[in-house]
This record gives sequence, C-alpha cells and structure tokens, in this order.
Amino acid sequence: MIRVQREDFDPGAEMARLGGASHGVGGVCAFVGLVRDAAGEAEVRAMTLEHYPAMTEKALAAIEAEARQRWPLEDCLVIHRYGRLEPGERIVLVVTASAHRQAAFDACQFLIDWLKTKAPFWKQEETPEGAQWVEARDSDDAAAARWNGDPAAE
Amino acid sequence: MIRVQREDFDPGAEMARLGGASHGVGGVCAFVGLVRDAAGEAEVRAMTLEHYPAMTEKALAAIEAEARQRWPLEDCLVIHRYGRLEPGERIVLVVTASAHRQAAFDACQFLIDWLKTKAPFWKQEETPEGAQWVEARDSDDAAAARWNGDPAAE
Amino acid sequence: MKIIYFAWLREKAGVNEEDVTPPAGVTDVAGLIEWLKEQSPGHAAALADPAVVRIAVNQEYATLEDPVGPDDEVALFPPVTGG
Amino acid sequence: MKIIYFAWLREKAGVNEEDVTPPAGVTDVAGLIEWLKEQSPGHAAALADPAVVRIAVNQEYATLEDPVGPDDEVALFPPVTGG
Repeated sequence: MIRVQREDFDPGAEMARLGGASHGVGGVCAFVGLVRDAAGEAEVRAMTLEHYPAMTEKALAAIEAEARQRWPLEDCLVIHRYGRLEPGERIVLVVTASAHRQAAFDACQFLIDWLKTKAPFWKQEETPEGAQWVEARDSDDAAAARWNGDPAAE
Repeated sequence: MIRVQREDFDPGAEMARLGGASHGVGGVCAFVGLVRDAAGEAEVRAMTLEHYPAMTEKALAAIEAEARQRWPLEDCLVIHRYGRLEPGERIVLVVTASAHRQAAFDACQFLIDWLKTKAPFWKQEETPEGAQWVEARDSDDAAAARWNGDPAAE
Repeated sequence: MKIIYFAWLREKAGVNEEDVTPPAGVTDVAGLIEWLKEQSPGHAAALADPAVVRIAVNQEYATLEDPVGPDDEVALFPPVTGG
Repeated sequence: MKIIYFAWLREKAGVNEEDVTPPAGVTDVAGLIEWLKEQSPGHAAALADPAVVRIAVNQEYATLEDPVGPDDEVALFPPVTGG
C-alpha cells in the first residue's frame, strides 16, 4: 500500500497492522526519515517538499509491486509526506513484513533507496541564508544502483 | 539502551523516543520479531523463551556498545522478551537512530544478527506433537559472520 | 502538449505549467527541449545544463530519444531529493 | 564451582544448576566437561556431542581450552535461538 499525504502518520500503528496481517509474519522492518536541523554547515529551520502528484502515486505503486515481486513479503507500506515540515518531523515511512527478517530488511532498504533517487519529490530548505533547493547526492545513486543486479546474488 | 523483560513493548513509542532524541537524527530503523504460527511443516501454538539472566544483560550491553562504536548512532535500543508467547506476539525490538539511513540500517541488522547467534536465549515451541526446542539455523550463523570483517568494507 | 516544471526548473522557467504547440519538426524530447529553450530567457536558463534535467513523459521517466506528441504531458525537473 | 544448564542440556542433565568440586586435575573447560559426563547418565547424555555444547565462564563465551577454577560460574547450553 502507498500513501502520499500532507498529514503526519503513526509508525507504531502501521507496524502493528502489517505485523498482525497474518501469523506467518516473523519480522517487520520499518524506516522513518526525519527532518534534520542541519544540512552540512547550514542551519535548517524547515523544509518544503514539492512533488508531482500525477506521477508520484503511479511511480510508488510500481516500485511497491517490484518489491513484492523480488521478495516474499506478507505486506509492505510506503507513506511519503509533502508540504512544509520542521526539524524533527517525519517525512517518510517504509514498513515491510515477511516470514524471515532478511527479506524484510532488504525490501525496506530497496524501497527507501528507490524513493531517494526516483520518486518525484523535491526538498527546499529554509536556512538563515534563504531558501535552498536540496541537491541530489551521489551516495544515494550508489545505494540505489546496488539493487540493479539479481537480488539473490546480494 | 537494553531491556530484557517479560512484558510487551511499544515499537512506535520507542521509535518516537529515539527519533526525537535530537534534531540531528535523519533516520530511524526498527525491526520487530514476532512469533509465527508455523515452523516448517509443524503448527506452533506458543513458544517459551528461556534465557540466562546474568549473562543476557551483560552480553546485550556489550553488543550495543560495539554497534555504537562501529556506526555513528545518535541512539540505539534492544528489547528482548522471555517467557511464554503466542503467535503474533512481539519477541524482540531493535531500534537505531542516526543522521544517515545506511548507518541506521546496518547497525539494526548487525544487532538482530548478533541476537540470533549470540544472545543466550532458547526457544521451545508447543506443537501438536509436543514441546520442541528450536534448533539453531546455519543461515543465522552466515548472517552474523558477514559482520566479522571491517564494516567499512561492506 | 502540456509541459510541467518542478523545483528550481520551475523557478527559473518562471512558469508552473504551460500548453505549447511546437512545430511539426519537434518529434522527440531532445527536439522539444531545444525548442523550449528558445521561448524565453527563463526557459533557456532552466534548461541550460542537460545533465541536471530529468524528464517524464506521461508520468514515466523518459530519455532525450523518446518520442513526444501533441497529446503528451512532459515534465521537466532536477534530480529528485525525496525520501 | 557453580554449573548452570539451559534448554535441552538442562532437561537431559536433569538439573538446573549445581555446585561441584571437581578434582584438582580439572583445570580447563575440556577437563571439566569430561569429569561432568561421569557424574550421571543424564550428564553423559547432555554432554555427549561436544559440537552442540556452548560454554560460558563467568557469563562470557569460552572455549574448551579456557581455564576454570573453584570460584567460577560455568554455563553449558545448546546453540542459542533468540532474536
């Protein structure tokens, strides 16, 4: 399941829901991304996430389907917020539930790596020097690239 | 922080606590292990976790210290339950908080791999054929072994 | 053809979205971008460095070689920074 | 010396924990285990296969070569299955 929303979400409730989907779930992995108060040397007072609504839902649904095809997941969930967020606020949640923990961990990392490099969101940070568009990071591209091969080989 | 307890725990509350430790936290990774209702072909009606209290707390504290030394963590938490648990119940929680997601993911996996292979807990399952001690899995040893090298090389 | 801009491409182009009718010779993304650059100094600035322009045609990632036509929605944006 | 057993080693040995006084010749874990095996058929069954016996001395993992003395707490158990 995917959700793109302005509102906050409840990681514990979502983990409980996915973990309780069936008694075949042995492990639930979750990742929450939060707004930090600094980017390198610059102080960040808030950030605003812009996205491309028509593409976002389509793209997230496609990557969720790919995760479910690559790993034996009982369930998986991606929630991504947009709008203005302050330091400490939650941005994104990925939850994966599987019989075995490695599938849950791998699928969760795959999804967040993908979100960082392919989901059509853009962050603008409010700093004392003014508004700054966040630049994409090479390390995110490298993280995403590791999933291009055969997942069984990793 | 480590906790060994009979009672259940609240993953969402713990994640919020670790995520809120400072505005330098950019990612929180969590893993929850649950009791499954089957082990291979056998139906599992419940399991009882026995442990070695004097060693457990000491060992968990040592591995938490090692995780904090290997990765730049803002905070980390391990909670492991003992006693009788039924399918769907939570067994273990690992939460890691870091500025960057890869450290959070790696430390979380390191800790759960270590718990599976080194923490002095033993599971006995109640099946229709009677009580069965769970056997250690080679795949868990293999998962733990990947952390023996230099973490920077992984 | 509908063109949509995001993030700093939107700011530089000075437009969120626009309906355009390029000449018949514009048949692929590369041709479209060259034509858009001629429409205003803002467009030229937004699209100056092709290395930082990402393209989606009808909400799917596309390359410079992909075809575009009158009924397509083409989005132009910098590398994404979500997650 | 205090000996503690866990899981199926405990069940086979028929004892949770016991205070023992091995002869002076028992100075390491290997010698201790050989001596314990002679104490009852249950002990012999619990410790029959050294490949599945894990050892902790004073709550730290130990090997067959590690020394043991009168004030030590020695735990014997099968491979762990927590997490």
